[in-house]
Amino acid sequence: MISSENIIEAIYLVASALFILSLKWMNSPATARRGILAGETGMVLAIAGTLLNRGIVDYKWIAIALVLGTLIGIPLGRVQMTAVPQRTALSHAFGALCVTLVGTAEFYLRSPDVPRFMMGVLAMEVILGSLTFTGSLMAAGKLQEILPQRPMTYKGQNLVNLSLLAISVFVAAYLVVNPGARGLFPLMIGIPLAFGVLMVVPIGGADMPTVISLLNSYAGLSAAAMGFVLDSKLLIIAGALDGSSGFILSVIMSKAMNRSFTNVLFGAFGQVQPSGGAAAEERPVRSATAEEAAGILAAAAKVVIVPGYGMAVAQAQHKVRELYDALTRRGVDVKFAIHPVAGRMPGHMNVLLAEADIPYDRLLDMDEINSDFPQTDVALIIGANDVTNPAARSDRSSPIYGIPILDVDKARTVMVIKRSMSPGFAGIDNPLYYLDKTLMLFGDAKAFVGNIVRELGGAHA
Amino acid sequence: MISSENIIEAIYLVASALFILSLKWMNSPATARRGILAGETGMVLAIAGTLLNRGIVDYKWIAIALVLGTLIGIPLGRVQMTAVPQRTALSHAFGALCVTLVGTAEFYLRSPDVPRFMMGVLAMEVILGSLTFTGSLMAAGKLQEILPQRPMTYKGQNLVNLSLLAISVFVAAYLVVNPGARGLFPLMIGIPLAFGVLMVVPIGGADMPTVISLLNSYAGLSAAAMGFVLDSKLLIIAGALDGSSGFILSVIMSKAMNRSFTNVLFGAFGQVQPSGGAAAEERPVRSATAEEAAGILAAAAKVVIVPGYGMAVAQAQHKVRELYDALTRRGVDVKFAIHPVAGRMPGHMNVLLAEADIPYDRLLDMDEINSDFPQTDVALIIGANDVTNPAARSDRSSPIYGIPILDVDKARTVMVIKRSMSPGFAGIDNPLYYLDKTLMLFGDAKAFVGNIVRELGGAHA
Amino acid sequence: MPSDFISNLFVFILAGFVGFEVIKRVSPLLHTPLMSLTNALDAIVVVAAIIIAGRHETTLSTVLGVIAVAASFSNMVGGFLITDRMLRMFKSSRPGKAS
Amino acid sequence: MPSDFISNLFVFILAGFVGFEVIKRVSPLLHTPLMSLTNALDAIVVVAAIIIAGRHETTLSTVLGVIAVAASFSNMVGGFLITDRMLRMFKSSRPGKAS
Ligand SMILES: NC(=O)c1ccc[n+]([C@@H]2O[C@H](COP(=O)([O-])OP(=O)(O)OC[C@H]3O[C@@H](n4cnc5c(N)ncnc54)[C@H](OP(=O)(O)O)[C@@H]3O)[C@@H](O)[C@H]2O)c1
Ligand SMILES: NC(=O)c1ccc[n+]([C@@H]2O[C@H](COP(=O)([O-])OP(=O)(O)OC[C@H]3O[C@@H](n4cnc5c(N)ncnc54)[C@H](OP(=O)(O)O)[C@@H]3O)[C@@H](O)[C@H]2O)c1
Repeated sequence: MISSENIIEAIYLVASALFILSLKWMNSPATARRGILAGETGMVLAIAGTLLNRGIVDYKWIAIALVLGTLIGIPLGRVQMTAVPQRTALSHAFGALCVTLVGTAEFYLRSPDVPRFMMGVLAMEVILGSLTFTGSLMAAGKLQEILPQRPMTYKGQNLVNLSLLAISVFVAAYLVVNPGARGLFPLMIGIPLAFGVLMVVPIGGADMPTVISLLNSYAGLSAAAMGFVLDSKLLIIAGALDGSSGFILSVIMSKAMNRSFTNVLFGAFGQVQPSGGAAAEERPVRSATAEEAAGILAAAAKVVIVPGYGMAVAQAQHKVRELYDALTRRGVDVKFAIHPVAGRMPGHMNVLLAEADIPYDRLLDMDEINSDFPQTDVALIIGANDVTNPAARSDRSSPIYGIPILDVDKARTVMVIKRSMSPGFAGIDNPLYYLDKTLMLFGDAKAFVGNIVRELGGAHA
Repeated sequence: MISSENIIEAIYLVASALFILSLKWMNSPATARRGILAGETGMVLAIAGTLLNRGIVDYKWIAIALVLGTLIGIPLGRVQMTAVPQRTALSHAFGALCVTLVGTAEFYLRSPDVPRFMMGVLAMEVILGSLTFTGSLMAAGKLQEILPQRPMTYKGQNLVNLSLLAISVFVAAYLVVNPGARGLFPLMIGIPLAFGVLMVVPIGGADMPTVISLLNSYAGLSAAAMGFVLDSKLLIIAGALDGSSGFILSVIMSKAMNRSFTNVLFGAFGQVQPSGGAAAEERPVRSATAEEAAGILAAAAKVVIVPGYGMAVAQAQHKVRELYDALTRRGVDVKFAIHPVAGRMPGHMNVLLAEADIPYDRLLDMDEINSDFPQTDVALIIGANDVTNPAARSDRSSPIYGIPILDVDKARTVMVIKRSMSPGFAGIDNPLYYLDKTLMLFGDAKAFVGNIVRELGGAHA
Repeated sequence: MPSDFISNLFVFILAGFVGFEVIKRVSPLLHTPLMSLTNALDAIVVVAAIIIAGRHETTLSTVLGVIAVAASFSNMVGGFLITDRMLRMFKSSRPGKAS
Repeated sequence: MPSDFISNLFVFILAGFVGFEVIKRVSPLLHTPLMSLTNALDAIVVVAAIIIAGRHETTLSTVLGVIAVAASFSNMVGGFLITDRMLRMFKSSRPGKAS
């Protein structure tokens, strides 16, 4: 009465439910660990269930592959927190690779007698899979700075890309009509592979996070497509969850950067940089030394630290932790203001500060903290720039006009740690630096914060 | 290639999505109207799709039934707002009736060759359906006060009920083993019908709302079960949505009343009433006339009105609206404090006040308003009792100890409109009435509020 | 256990999740309309009744079917009507005059 | 269009709804761990790869299958590892000493 297929399906059902719970429990740090556990359990169940499949004749190769996977996986699980964006991109590449290979195998096993409809879905699966594969690799390369960060553009670029996509779709259509044409299949993989590369080439390195999330949802979609081909609800559900996650994150990011997807994908935003950089130097700014800064901080009652991308690249989070300790020991109330797109990926600052053991209840969202700035003595900005740019509120001409920012300029004193006057990701000048209340602290974030800590006599590292 | 079954299924898919959106849009009054529209569209699509079904040979009877349904439905859509609880109960009864009848028809059409498994689900469908049918009718009767409100209990009652349920399950099991036994099927309907009645008999009228929501989720479950029998995803989804809605509402209610389901179902809570009532009379209370009350209100800057069940039974909402206008015209800031279980069903007060055209942004949840009471000059309680009972905070022995209440006693002056010293739903005395800051305004809510309005010279009705 | 049962179970579980997530977030302000809206949606059982009534196989099944259609359809009409009535009452801005 | 396609479409749509409702409510604090967790979950495609690798039908299919299994499984291992690492960092109460 109860066949082994049914048992496997039932196991898959439980696994799917666990995956959903796993994401559900990510809604607060308190339950997040449980979330991982649920995810892991679901995964183990799913794999165990699969191994029951009667079709499997030979476990040797599977075992080898699993060992191999583990060997690759462990280092990927041990990377630096600052390398998380490229790691994520890489793992999308792997996922997409798997989907593409499975799709290819399925095709060659079944063709010529592949039902039209299934062939359509299969085509979608491999096209999405292969363009995600190369696209993610490119993204990873740019983030790891193996590849040039700056966008490479040429005339008619979008035309070329879109026509490539069109061709592969055309090939797919042809294969749907006569699935016997095995010879064409490689084309349907090759062209999207090329498209994936060309798609990412014109996109600036700093836009990669948005691209990654977009690719994340593609990966999810291709997995779901595979689910349709193999009639596996488990894959469909996992794919849909993954797809929506990627989509939501990219929406959040582009909103906070007020950019549209098309703008991210075809915009080649990075170019603006130089112009903004040039305009900067002229006007006068007040700068200060670590000693002066330490004095001001020690005298303050309420300090809000605003970390940004600079803190990440300088790996300054541990020094910041020491600063936090030193000030708290002197009875200063220290909070951290986290802008949704500070750094280069969603939640970037939170992980880094958490890594340095700063309790997360000290990290406040933009909406929570903005009302506090007027009562704040010192806003200490560490390697942040765009997310503190008042032009976003006032200057209609600014490319970041309208994005919600941290109102640091409302604080009594503003101190900015950065190496130069050069602009941030958006490539525009920051009026904040020319206010009378603003003190520029020029230097590398890690070094400079270290000095401040020493001045405060709080170094214990 | 695309069969009509597939088209129908596709239509059902769209309908299901629309149902989900419909509930989603209920999360705020701004989108709620759109929610209804989505629901209606989904319903029309689903019915239209069904009429495409090839199995249908004769539309005459369907047409007649639809007309009939409309004729019954319209009056059910026009009932008084105060009659909503019993209307809801009635409609659960109708839904359950439909499910039961369909299940019965299915059985007699298919038996003896009903697959075991399906027979099991079918049994569940019919049992849930029939007990929900009679249970809901009883509930409606009690709420409409056709039937005696007070719980009827006798020794070993629960034993009788549970054994009835056990028998019907046993019959079901027997039918699963040999589905040929058509003779037994009526038993499997009759016994749950009886159970439904007996289940509700011992439950006090005021507990009905919780029971209704519980029956709501039963109705949903039986619909879902029917979906399994007929392999209709549409029914499964609608059933699951309905089921979870009923479940969540009943949880909210029992939480706010700190009762457990078992307590509601077997507790026969209502009995406590008399005792509490008796204890009340002795201690002295300060009472006041409409004239005095009007004076105090006119002098106040901030007034919070706390409506309760009494306002509902007195139909006082329109007078309250006039009071609100009169005070606002005199520059008094008037808010309404809505306790989650004020009245006799979730959101009861909100609909009544909305009916009287009071803007909903003046209606504040318990959590929002409780912090305001210390700055409130007058808390005017209109026919509310338990939800204002300070004993819930202090007196461990009280049956309502621990339920969250409105902290009216924190206001400078408290005025309570009720007809007597007799207790509310929970049947317990309310220490609030004996405070020095408390003025009792004895009388019917509608009449008394009317007098106050007249005193304020603000009557325009 | 027919295999389509499991796929239906998938649907049931997922719909359950959706239900909880969505309903949990319905504003308490609207709990009464929510109740009547779910009544209306529950009336979807009418589709099953319609088929029974329309197939016209035995007199019994037809009679049962017709009653079932009438019962559930009345739910639908009534449910949507009253929900709509309630929601039309909810006004945000300061309204003109009492109804 | 195979009829099981539609039932899969039901599952897809529902899962999409669940995904949106659930992910929308993930605390921004945890967006980075969320990304790596979804990476790990996406590795579920391994189940399909395992079957290809295990069926051992053609050399091609087996080779592709093995690579596919290795690729996705590494995602799973890596994804869970790093998510766990990140989450272990998040501490609420005032912690003892810097790591
Ligand atoms: N978080 C996301 O998901 C995401 C995704 C894509 C894009 N973005 C974009 O990234 C930007 C993030 O804003 P942000 O304020 O965090 O960063 P930012 O605007 O990019 O500014 C970073 C600043 O840090 C300084 N800096 C760099 N290295 C440093 C070092 N070693 N020591 C000290 N300072 C250093 C740089 O100035 P110097 O060169 O003078 O030192 C630069 O002005 C936003 O424009 C956002 O739209 C965010
Ligand atoms: N909302 C729900 O979902 C729900 C569901 C089930 C149970 N309940 C329970 O119902 C209770 C609701 O609390 P509540 O404070 O709103 O009501 P309550 O505690 O039941 O008290 C209502 C009060 O109104 C007075 N009253 C009755 N008719 C009146 C009239 N015509 N004019 C003036 N006053 C009148 C009564 O006192 P007099 O007789 O002296 O006038 C009574 O004390 C809670 O115990 C709750 O647990 C609520």
